[in-house]
Amino acid sequence: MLITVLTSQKAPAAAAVLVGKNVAIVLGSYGSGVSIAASETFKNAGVAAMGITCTNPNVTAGNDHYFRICFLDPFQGTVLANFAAKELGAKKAYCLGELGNEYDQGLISYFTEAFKAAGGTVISDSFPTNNSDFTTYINKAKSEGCDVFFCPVSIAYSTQIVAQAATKDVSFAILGSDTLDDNMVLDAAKGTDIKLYVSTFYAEGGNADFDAGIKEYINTNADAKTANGGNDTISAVTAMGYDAYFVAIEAIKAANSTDPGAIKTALPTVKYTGVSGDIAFDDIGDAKRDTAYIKTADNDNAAWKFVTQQSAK
Amino acid sequence: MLNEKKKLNKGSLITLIIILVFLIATIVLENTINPNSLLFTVIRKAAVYSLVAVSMNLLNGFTGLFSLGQAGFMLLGAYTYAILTIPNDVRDIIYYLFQGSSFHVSTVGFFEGILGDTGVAAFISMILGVIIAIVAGGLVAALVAYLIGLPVLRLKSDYLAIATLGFAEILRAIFQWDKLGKITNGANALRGYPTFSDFNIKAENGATVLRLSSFIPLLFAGICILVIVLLINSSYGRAFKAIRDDEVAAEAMGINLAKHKMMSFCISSFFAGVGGALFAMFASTVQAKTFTSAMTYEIFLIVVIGGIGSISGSCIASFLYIACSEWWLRFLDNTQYINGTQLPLFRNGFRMVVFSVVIMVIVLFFRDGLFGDKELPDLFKKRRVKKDGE
Amino acid sequence: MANNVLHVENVTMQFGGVVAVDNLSMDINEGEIVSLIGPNGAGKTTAFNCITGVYEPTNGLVEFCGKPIVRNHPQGKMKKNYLGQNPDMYLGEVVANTPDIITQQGIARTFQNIRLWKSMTVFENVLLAKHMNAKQNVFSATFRFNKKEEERMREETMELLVQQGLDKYKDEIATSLPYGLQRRLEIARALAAEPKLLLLDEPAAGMNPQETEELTAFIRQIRDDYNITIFLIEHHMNLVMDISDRIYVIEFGKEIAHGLPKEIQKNPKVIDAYLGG
Amino acid sequence: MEFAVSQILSGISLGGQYALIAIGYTMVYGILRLINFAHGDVFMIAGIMMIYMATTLPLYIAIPAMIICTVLLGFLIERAAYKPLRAAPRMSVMISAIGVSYLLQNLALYITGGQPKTYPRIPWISDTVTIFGARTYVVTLVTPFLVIALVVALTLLINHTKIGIAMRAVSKDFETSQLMGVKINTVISVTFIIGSFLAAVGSVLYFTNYPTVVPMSGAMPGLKAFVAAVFGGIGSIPGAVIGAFIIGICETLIKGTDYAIFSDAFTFALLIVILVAKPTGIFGEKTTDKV
Repeated sequence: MLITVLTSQKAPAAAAVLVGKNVAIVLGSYGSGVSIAASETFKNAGVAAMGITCTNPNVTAGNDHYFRICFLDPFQGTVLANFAAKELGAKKAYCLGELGNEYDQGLISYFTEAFKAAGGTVISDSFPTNNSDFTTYINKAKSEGCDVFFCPVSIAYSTQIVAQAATKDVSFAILGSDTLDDNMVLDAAKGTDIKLYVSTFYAEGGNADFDAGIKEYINTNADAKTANGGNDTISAVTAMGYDAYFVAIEAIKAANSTDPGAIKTALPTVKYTGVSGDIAFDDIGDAKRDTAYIKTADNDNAAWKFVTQQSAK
Repeated sequence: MLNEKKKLNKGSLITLIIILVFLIATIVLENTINPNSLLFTVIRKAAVYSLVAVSMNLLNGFTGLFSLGQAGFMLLGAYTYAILTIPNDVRDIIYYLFQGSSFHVSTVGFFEGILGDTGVAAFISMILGVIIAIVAGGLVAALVAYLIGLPVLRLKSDYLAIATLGFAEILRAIFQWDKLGKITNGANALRGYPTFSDFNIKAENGATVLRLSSFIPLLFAGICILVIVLLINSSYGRAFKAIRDDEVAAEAMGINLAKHKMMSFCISSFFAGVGGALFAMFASTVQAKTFTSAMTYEIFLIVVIGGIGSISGSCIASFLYIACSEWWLRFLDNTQYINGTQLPLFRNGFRMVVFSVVIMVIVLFFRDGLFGDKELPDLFKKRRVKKDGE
Repeated sequence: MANNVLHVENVTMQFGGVVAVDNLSMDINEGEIVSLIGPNGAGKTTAFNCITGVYEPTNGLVEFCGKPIVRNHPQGKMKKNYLGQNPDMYLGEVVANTPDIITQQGIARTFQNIRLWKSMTVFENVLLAKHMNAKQNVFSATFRFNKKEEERMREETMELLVQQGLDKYKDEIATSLPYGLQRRLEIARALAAEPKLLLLDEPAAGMNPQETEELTAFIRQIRDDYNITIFLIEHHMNLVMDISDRIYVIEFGKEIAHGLPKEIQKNPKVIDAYLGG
Repeated sequence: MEFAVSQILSGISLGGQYALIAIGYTMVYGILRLINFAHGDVFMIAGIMMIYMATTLPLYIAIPAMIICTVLLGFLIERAAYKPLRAAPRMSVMISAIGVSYLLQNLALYITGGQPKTYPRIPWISDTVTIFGARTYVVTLVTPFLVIALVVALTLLINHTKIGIAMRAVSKDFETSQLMGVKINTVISVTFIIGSFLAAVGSVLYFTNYPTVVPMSGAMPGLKAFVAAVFGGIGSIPGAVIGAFIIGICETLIKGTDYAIFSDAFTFALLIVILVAKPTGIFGEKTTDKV
C-alpha cells in the first residue's frame, strides 16, 4: 500500500490512512520532515515505523516506535566535512541551504562543526523557499575564495545550483548530500566542467548481483523506468528501499506474527547484511553505520563514479 | 438572529440541538469504532479550520477588511503554544541544534509544581497549562496584529490584502532565522508538547478509559466560535457590519473607523492565534514552513465556499472541504480501474485539480456560496414564514 | 439673540487650483431652521463636508456651541498657491476632527444619496446610531454585561420609530423600503444620535410636490418635538421659502445673499444666479 | 570588483524579468483596479508550455507557438473568470483571481507531477559571455534593452493609438467611458493580451537565466513584480519598469550581504512602507474618491 505525500502538512492524514488499514509495519518515509510529522499517528496506533533515508536525528529521538536503517545527519555531515578537508584539501567552505528546511540546516550545522574542527573556515547562507536565482550565492562563494560549495538541498534547487554554477566557470567543487544522488542532477552537470561530489547510502558497483537484478527489473517494467527518470542507473534510495523491505521481513519472522506490537518489540533484535552493508539497531532505533559512500559525477557520459568509503573518524 | 428579548426562536433551537447531537455522536463514535479511522482526523482538522475560517470571516465577511494574513497569525499562535508547553526534560533534545532553548518555563510544569505531577493532579495541571498556553498564543497574535495594524489598516481593500500577505511571509522568514534558533528552534520542528490525544482519560495501568481526542478540538473551537457569534450579534458586531456596508455612513453616525477596524483585526487575529495553537495540537509538530500563503488561500476559499458573512457557512464548508480533500476525494489520486480498463486521468494531483475547478465554479456562479450571509437558524425560519403566509 | 449653535467663519476649501468654497461665513442660532441654497456646483455639499469633517477646509474656523471643531490655515504646498482670502487669520493651533468625533459632539447629518446599511433591518439601522454614546466596551457587549445599556438603546430606538411612524417596518431590510420611507428612515437615524444640530443634504431630492409638502410639515414638527436646530441644503424653492427662518445663498463658493425668505425672493443677484442672467 | 559587477549584472537581469511581469500587473490594475493574482502563474505556465513544446517542435516554431498559447490563456482567463464578475463587488473579483492562480498551480503540479523540469537551451541567448571578468548568460545583457524597447513600443501604443486612448479613458473612469461608447470588453481583452504577451516573453528570458521550472516558480516573481508595480506607482508603465529594476537590484544586493535570508522579506517590507508612506508610488497620480 503506497502513499506518496508531498508536504509534511498532509502527513498526519496520510499516516491515518495507513494505520486505518491496520498494517503490520510501516516502511517510510524517505524525508525527515514527513516522517516526523507522521510519527505521532504511528505512536498512537502502536505500529512500528522504519525510516528508509530520513537522516534527521529528531525522527527517532525520544520515541521507541520509530527506527531507521540509514545513517544520520550528524554522521553524514561529519563524513562530508572530513572528505572536503582531507581528500579535497579544502580550507574555506561555503554552505547554502533552504531557509526553514530542517534537513538542509541540520546538515550544514554538523558540516560546519566538523569542518571547523578540521581547521577550516565556513561561510553559510540560506535562500528563501521557491527561490530560483542562485547566481548571487555562487558569485559570493567565488569572491570569498571558497574551495568547496556545500549545498545539501532538495533536487529542485540542486539542479538549478549546478546548472547556474556551470555558467560561472567556478573553481570550487560542489559537495552534496544524499538528496543530490539523482539523475536530474547528473543531467544538469552533463557536459560541464563542474566537479560534483555526493555522499550517499549506496553507490552502483557496491553489490554486483543486486545491480544486475535491479537493472533487469527496471528495463523490463515501463512504469519503473519512467519512475527512475527514464534510465537504469541505480539510485541509493532503491537499494535502501530494497534493504528496508527485507529487514521488515526479518522482523516479522523474528516476531513470527503480523501483530504490530510484537513486530515493534522484535525489530531492535534484527541483524541483517543488506546490499548497503550490514544493518543492526542501537538502543535509540538508529542503524549502527560507520561508513558512507562518496561518488562523483563523470560529466562526459552522465554517470556516477565511485570515489571512496569515507568514515566519520 | 439570537435576540435576547424573545426566547430563543425556533431556528436557533434546532441548530443548538444539531450541534449537541454532533458532539455526543463524536464521543460515542470515538469510543466504539476504530479510533484511528480517517473520520476522526477529518473531525479534528475541520474543527481547527472552522475556527480559523470563522475568525477570517469576522474580518473579511463582517467588517469588509480583506486580509490575507491568517497563516501568519496561526504561526504565532502555534509557536507560542509549543514553546510554552514543551516539557522541560525533552526541551533540550528538541533544540539539539542550538544547544538547548533559552526558554525554560512551561505552563504545564508550572501547574504541576503547584498541584503535583502524578495521576489526576497531572491531568488537571496539563489541562490548565494547555488552556493558558492557547490563550497566550491568541494574545501574542493579537499583539502583533495591533502592531502591524497601525500602518496597514488605513489601506484600501486590495492593498490591505497584499500588505497582510507580505507580512505573513516576513513573519515566516523571521521564525526560520537560525539566529533566533534558541527560541524558535530555527528550521527544526517543535514537538513533544501535549496534543489532543493527551486528553484521553487513562486508568492507572495506562489503558484508555475514555477517548476525547476528537471531542476536545470541537469543544475548544466551539467555545471560540460561540464567542464570535455573541460578538457579531452585539452592538459592536452591528458596528462592524455598518463599516462593511458603508464606511462613510458609519463614520457619520459616530463610529470611530480606526478603533473599530483595529478591534476587529485584533480579535480576528486572536482567534487565528488560538486556531494556530489548536493546529499545533492537531499536527503534533510545529514548523514555520507549513504556514505558507497557500494555507491562507485554502482557508479563504473555505470562507468563500461557505458564504462570506455566514458563520455556520464557514463551519459547514470547512467540514465539507477537509472531508473532501483528506478523505472522500482521495481516490482521485490513485489509479482507478473500471472493469479492467484503467481510467486515464486518475493519478497524483488530480484531486487538487478537481478541487480548484469546483472552487472556480462556486466563485463564479454561486457567488454567495452555500449560505450567502444567512445563518443555519435562518434556514429553519424560512420554512416557518411560508407556513404563516406573512 | 438666542445662543449660537453653529458659527462658520471664513471657511475656504481649495482643490488644487479650484476654490470650491470661498471665504464662507454663516451663523445658526438655537431652534432656527436655516437653508443654504445656490445653483448646482455652487459648493453647498462641499461646505457641508467641511463642517462635518469629511474634508479638512484649507482655511477658516467652524465653532459648534462656542467650541472650535474645525480650524485650519493654508499649509504645505497650499501656502504658496492659496487663492482664498485672509490666509494668516487662523495660524497657530490646527483643529481637525474626523466625522465621528463631530457627530459625537451633537451634529448629525443625512446624505444627498441615501446611505443606509443594506444588510441591516430598519430597527438595526436606527439602533446603531445609539452605539457611539453607549457606555460599554467590546467585552461587556460580547458577554452581554451591558444588558441595561442594550435595553435602553432598544427602548429609545423603538420609541423613536413609533414617533416617526416607522415601527411597522421594524424588521424590514432598510433598503427594501420605498424611496420616501428610506429618506424618513435616514432622518430618523440621524435623530437617534440625539443631535443638537441636524444637517439635511437635499432631503426632498426626487420627491413629488405632495411628498415635499409632507416633508415640510415633518421637518417643522421635528424641530418642535426634539427642539433641535436644522440646517439644510435644498433645491425645492417652495420647501425652502415655506420652512426657513433665514436663508444663505452661495454661487461659485461665495456668499451672494443672506436674509429672510421674502427678502431673498426679491433679491436681484439671487434671481440672476438662478436664471443665469 | 568582479563580484560587484556580477552582482549588478544579475540584479539588472532580474529587474528586467520583473519589469516584463510588472507591466502586465500595472496595465490590468490601471484599467480594472484588479490585482491579477494569476498573472505570475500565467508566466509559469508559459515556461512549462515551452518545455513540452521544445521536446516535440523545433525552437523557431515552439517559441511563437508558446507565445500564442500564453496570450490565448490570458484572454481565456479574463473572459472566463473576470468578465462574469464585471458588476460584482471588488472582493469577489479578487477571490476569482486567487481561484485562477490556485487552479493554474494545481494544474501544473498535476501535469508535471511536481518534478522540476529543465528549460530548453535557446541558441543565442543561452550562451555565456564574459564582461569585466564576470561570466554570465547573454540574456542578462539582452534583457534590459529588450525591456526598454518593449516599454517604448507600449508607451507609443498607449499614447498614439485608438485602442491606447480607449485604455487610458477606461482607466480614468470606467463608467463614463462605457457611456461614451468605448467597447469595454475589447479594451480589457487587449490589456490582458498585451499583459500575457509580455509574460510569455518574460518567461523565455527568466527561465533561460534560471533553467528549472516548478509549479510554484511563478508565485514569487509574480508577487515581487506586483511590489515593483506599486513601488513605481500603480497604473504607470515607466513607473513599473523603474520599480522593477530597483527591486531586482536591491534583492540581489541583499543576497550578497549576510542578511541574505531576508531578501524576500525585504521586498514585502518595502511594499508595506510604500503603501503607507506614499501609496501612489513614484509616478502614480493621486486619485481622490468622491463622497
